[in-house]
Amino acid sequence: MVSIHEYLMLSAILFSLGTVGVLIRRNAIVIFMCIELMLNSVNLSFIALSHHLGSMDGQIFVFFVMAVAAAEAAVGLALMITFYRNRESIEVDDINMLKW
Amino acid sequence: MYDKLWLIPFFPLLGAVINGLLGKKIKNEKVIGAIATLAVAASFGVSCYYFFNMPGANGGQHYAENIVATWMSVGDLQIEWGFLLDPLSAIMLLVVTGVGSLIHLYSIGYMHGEEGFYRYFSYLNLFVFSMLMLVLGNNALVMFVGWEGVGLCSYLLIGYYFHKKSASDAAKKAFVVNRIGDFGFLIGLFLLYWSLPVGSRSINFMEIAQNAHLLEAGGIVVTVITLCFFLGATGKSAQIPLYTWLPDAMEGPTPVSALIHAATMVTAGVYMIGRLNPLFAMAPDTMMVVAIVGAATAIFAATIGLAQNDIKRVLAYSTVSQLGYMFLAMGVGAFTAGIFHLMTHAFFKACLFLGSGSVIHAMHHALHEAHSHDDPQDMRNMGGLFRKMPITATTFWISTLAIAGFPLLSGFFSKDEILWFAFASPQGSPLLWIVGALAAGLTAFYMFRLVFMTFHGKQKTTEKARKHLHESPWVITVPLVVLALLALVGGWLGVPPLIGEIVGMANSFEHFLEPVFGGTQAVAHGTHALEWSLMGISVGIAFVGIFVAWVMYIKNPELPGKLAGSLQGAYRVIHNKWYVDEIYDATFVDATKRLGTFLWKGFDVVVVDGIVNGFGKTAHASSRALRFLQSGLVHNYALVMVLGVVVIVGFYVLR
Amino acid sequence: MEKLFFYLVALVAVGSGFLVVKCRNPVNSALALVNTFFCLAIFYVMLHAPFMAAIQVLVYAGAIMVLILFVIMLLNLGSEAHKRFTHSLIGGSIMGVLMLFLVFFFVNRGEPTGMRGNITDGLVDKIGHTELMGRTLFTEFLLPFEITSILLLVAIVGAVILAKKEV
Amino acid sequence: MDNTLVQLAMQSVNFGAIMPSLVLVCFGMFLLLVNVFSPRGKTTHVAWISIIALVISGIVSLSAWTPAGTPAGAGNTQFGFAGAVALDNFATFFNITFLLAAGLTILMSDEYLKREGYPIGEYYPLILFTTAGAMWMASGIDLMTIFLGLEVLSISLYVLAGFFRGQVRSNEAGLKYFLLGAFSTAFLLYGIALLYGVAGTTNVAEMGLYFAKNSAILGNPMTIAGMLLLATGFLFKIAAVPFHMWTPDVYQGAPTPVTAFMSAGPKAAAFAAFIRVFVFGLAGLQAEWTSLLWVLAVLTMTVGNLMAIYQTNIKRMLAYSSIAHAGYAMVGMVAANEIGLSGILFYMLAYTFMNLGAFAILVLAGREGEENLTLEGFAGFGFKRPFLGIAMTIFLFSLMGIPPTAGFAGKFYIFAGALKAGYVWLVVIGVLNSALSLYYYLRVMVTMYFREPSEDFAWVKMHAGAVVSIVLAIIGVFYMGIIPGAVMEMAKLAIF
Repeated sequence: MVSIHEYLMLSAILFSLGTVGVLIRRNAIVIFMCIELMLNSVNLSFIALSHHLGSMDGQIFVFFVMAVAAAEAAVGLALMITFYRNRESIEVDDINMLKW
Repeated sequence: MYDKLWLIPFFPLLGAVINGLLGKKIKNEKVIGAIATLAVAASFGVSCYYFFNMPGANGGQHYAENIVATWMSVGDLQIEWGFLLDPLSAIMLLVVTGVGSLIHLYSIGYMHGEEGFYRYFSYLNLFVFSMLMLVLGNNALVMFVGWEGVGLCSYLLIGYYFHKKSASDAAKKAFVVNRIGDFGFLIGLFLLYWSLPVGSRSINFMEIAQNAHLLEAGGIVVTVITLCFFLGATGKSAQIPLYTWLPDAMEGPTPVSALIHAATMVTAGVYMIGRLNPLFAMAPDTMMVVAIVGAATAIFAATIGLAQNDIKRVLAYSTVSQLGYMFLAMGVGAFTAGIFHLMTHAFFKACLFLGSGSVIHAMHHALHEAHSHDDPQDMRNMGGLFRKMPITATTFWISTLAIAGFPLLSGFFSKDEILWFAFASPQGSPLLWIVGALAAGLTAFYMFRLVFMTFHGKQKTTEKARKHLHESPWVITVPLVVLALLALVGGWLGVPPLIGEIVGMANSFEHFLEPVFGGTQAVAHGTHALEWSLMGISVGIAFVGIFVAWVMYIKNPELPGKLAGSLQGAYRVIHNKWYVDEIYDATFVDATKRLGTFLWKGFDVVVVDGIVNGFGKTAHASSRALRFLQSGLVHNYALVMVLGVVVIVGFYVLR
Repeated sequence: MEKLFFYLVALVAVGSGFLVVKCRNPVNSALALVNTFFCLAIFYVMLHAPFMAAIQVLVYAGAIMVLILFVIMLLNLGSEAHKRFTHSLIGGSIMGVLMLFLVFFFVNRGEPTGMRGNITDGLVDKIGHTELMGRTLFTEFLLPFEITSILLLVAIVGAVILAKKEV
Repeated sequence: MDNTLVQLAMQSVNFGAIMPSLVLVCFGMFLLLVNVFSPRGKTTHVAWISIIALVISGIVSLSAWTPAGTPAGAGNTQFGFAGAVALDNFATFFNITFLLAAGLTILMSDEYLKREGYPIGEYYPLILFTTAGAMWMASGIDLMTIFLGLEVLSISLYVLAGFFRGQVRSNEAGLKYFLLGAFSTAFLLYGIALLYGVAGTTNVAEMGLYFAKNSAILGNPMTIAGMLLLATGFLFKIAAVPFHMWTPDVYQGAPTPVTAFMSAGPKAAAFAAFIRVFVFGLAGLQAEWTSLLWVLAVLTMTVGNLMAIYQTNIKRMLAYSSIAHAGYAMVGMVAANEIGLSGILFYMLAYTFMNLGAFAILVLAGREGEENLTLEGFAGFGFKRPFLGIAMTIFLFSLMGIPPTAGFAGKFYIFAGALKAGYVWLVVIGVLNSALSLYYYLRVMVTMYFREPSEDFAWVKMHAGAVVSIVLAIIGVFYMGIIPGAVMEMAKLAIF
């Protein structure tokens, strides 16, 4: 039997990996994928906790997180496409017009 | 009967709104001026009515409140839009509306033909409205509304000639310095509210007066609270170290200087201390600070006044100095004397400012006609104007005599009372008296220097310009005459008992204010002989000041210049033996003048301005440094966010 | 046995997660991410949530990742330029390690103590996961479900507005 | 279909509890259809219909108001959807704030969008959806509702921030907002997951009860970590330091009316959810989160004000100033007593008026392509455009917190609450900060009034919509400044 802590640890590792990815990658799409990784690690926590507690709420939450992820993907990718059209790049180093 | 108190501030507000909204359409200067002047005059009328029907005249409560609406309620604290009529506010009302209406009338003539005439009157009415809110407010927050309002109007009016950079800088400086003071006011108010025991917490002035005894007398709490309030007062009333804005404020039109920066707004700090007298009376340490700051400001500003050549700047430093006197009075517990000096000062200083305005007006016109680019405000360009402008000069003379403390004029009574208390009140000390008397002598000197340089001696204007110099129109001279009359006789309201016994007059001013200051007023102890002699000495010092001025600027006008030259070569001084007495006088005076210049250029400009600007620069520099954090790069932002999360979570979880 | 399987899959999940972060070519990152998603789906099955596993594969691996891949192809993104050893690389890694340390700490020390529900593995097997989900979704969480519809509508409208070329 | 299931579902359904947002959503969908059948570039009617929607929603909201003196249980509060939402006074107060923010925004938008060359009708439904999302955040009792409300709000705002798709600046704002917003969502979710783990529920009310019964859980590191991560998510939306970095860039790049809306509506929504979750559900951890917020409030005020000083772009300056204002509002959260919390409600409404008013003037004063929003561009503006100049002065004074304006009353309430709770130093820092803020607000006024006009401002057209919104904002600023009592009473009733 795998304990709840092991799932939570795994989720923590994935979450941290995602965070590192957001911090060190330059490509906006990859950053977005890293955020997706973070969301998924949270999903794993939710479902593990839901199983552990014997309640359905956590799994329902995951259901909604997936919907949110889909919506964010649609809007985020659209934003990246428009940005790409104007700047020919989606490197975050180029998202630097507004500063100071 | 007292439920119409709100009419007093209402009229000027109405005037401001009418002129502000419709002024551009009305265009006719006379109509605009009339609306504004009548609005203030109406307030004056109502104030007079209430003055003659004071509450408690036939016994009973000595104050009346008129609550218009509830403003805010915070827990058990109810704050109202309420007005308070008591002897103190009644006197201030008369001063503000009375002097205010005269200055409005004067402004019609003075501002003739200026661009934005309606705007000027709208601001001026708005100022009177704010000042009346300040004076009439029955609680500290309504007072604060007025407090901020006068600051705003002062800001707008100083910067009236906005195309001059110096004017806009001065306006900004005034506003910023005032806000430092406001900060003190607010903190003081919060602390006061917070330190009163639950159940008696209030910011209503009458309730504060009743509950003040619940604080520990002389304790640290009440000292800190009153010091905070005093900080507020120093900002508004231009005391050390927050005084520098006032001389700069002379960039505004002259009637504004007369109304705001001499007669009314700058006295708000004095009024506020008078309002909170039960608190201040409980904090002897604060009172000492107030007295010392007041005395220091009085002598300090007087010294700087010696070195000024701009006619309005002399008056500005003189105002700072006179305000110092008022604080000195407050600090030694002579509240009545302080308010009395506030009133007489309003008369003669307003008259002086308006007189200088009349001179500047005439000079400006004349120089303009003569196509000269000389500075119309520089006294070195004037001289011998007495014949050209007799009414202005006469009124100016009277007011100058009053401010110099010439016996039996208004300034004499009020200044003398302050000096007597400075010496003989329990909180007073001979040292304070010496400083005060010296400042009085300096005042006499530089004021007469001003009069002599302006109205007497050789005319320094060109022949061409001289032809165009003439007396100002009646709208300008009438207020001058009225104010001069008040400066002449206003002092008799508060005759000290010493003289009152001889002429058979009571000190009606003190009697009138008795209900407000009765419990807290300090009592001066001393023999009649001592009082007579002190009075004699201070008058004597003033006469010395006048005499020296006369010697230097009338009898021997070349002397100062000559001296300046002769000081360079010491041997020439010895050579001209027969001038030795005068030289002695003059070198002494010259040294003092140099001190004045040094203080002005050194302390005033470098230190005080440096500190004020230093804060600004520090903020600016840190802003500049901080903004590089905002690199515009998403991963940096994300890094900061994660750093925040790690620090926050780390702190709480690992703790 | 189950434990061994768990560690095996976990290793794959973390490994492909690492690849997501490391790969210089976005396409490779995306494929690694799909791999992670599959691993997670396996965990969901192990946690008696087969329906979640199904939509994990369908929605995430199927829909969202295809969308991402599609955009990567559309924009014709190549590999990232050779990365300098920048401050953000150091900072990011340090932050990641700190974060991991913290999360480990509070997960290890903390205990999921929430109130227990009445859903057991046996119940899930008897009634069926999908039905249990459906019951909860359409009774207790009806409103969030409805809000989701608005969310998706907003996303569609927004995507269309943003991506449309001419006004 | 199983009959009992339908019955079960119908039992918990209470449309009354979501009526205000339902109205907006229905109108939003209707307007999407209207847009399809409207000729290109014609959007005015869409704007007006959305105003109607807002008004109807406002009426519906107000009908749920429970006046003072109503006996317990007899009020108009509506619960529904198995405890997922509650339309109580708290929600209603915030709903009105959101509706006002949306209304003022829409009023100033129409001509602006045409001027900038993006007369796209979908703008208005998006604003309506955003408002609905904010409403779900304010009335949500379940973290799921709050989370989804937040997402509806955020996703609409990502779109709105990047609405000018041809402008790089707008693209950039949208993309930055999106990346950082999604990133913060991950933290928020992780927090929710942990709290779910320790409480076994996502319902805030149940969570509060559970914590009250088992206070031992409060010391559990997972509880504290969950609480902190959840706070992170809300603080991001509030734009509190150190989660504020996105604010200036996004505010500067987004279309001006959108910036105006962002600074008022979503911020208020985040505060609503923050108060609801923390004061309601996590009351047991109050000592922890007040000490956290104490520090963050000081940082937020100071950093916001300091950074604003150097700015020369007025829009960016107002962005920093909005950070500082969030700091003031957080002071009320630290106090966490009746006056402090109702002070936040009051402040958010006041801020809506004054900030939207100021932005409306920027909308009018700007040139096509968002030019001329620098300080220099405003030289002499006060004389060339007296009405706008005076209005701007009023809003700036309110932002500075000078009586008798709404800004002063709001700050006063919040500081009074903090004083009552004994946070004297926090109040001193707050007052000092508002003295500091004067430095940059004043610069705008000085440029407007004390500089020679370098332009004739001939391009400034007084659009009816924008003028109406300015006038409304002025009325609001003065009403809430001179007689704040009425609004404050409502705010007090709104705090449970």
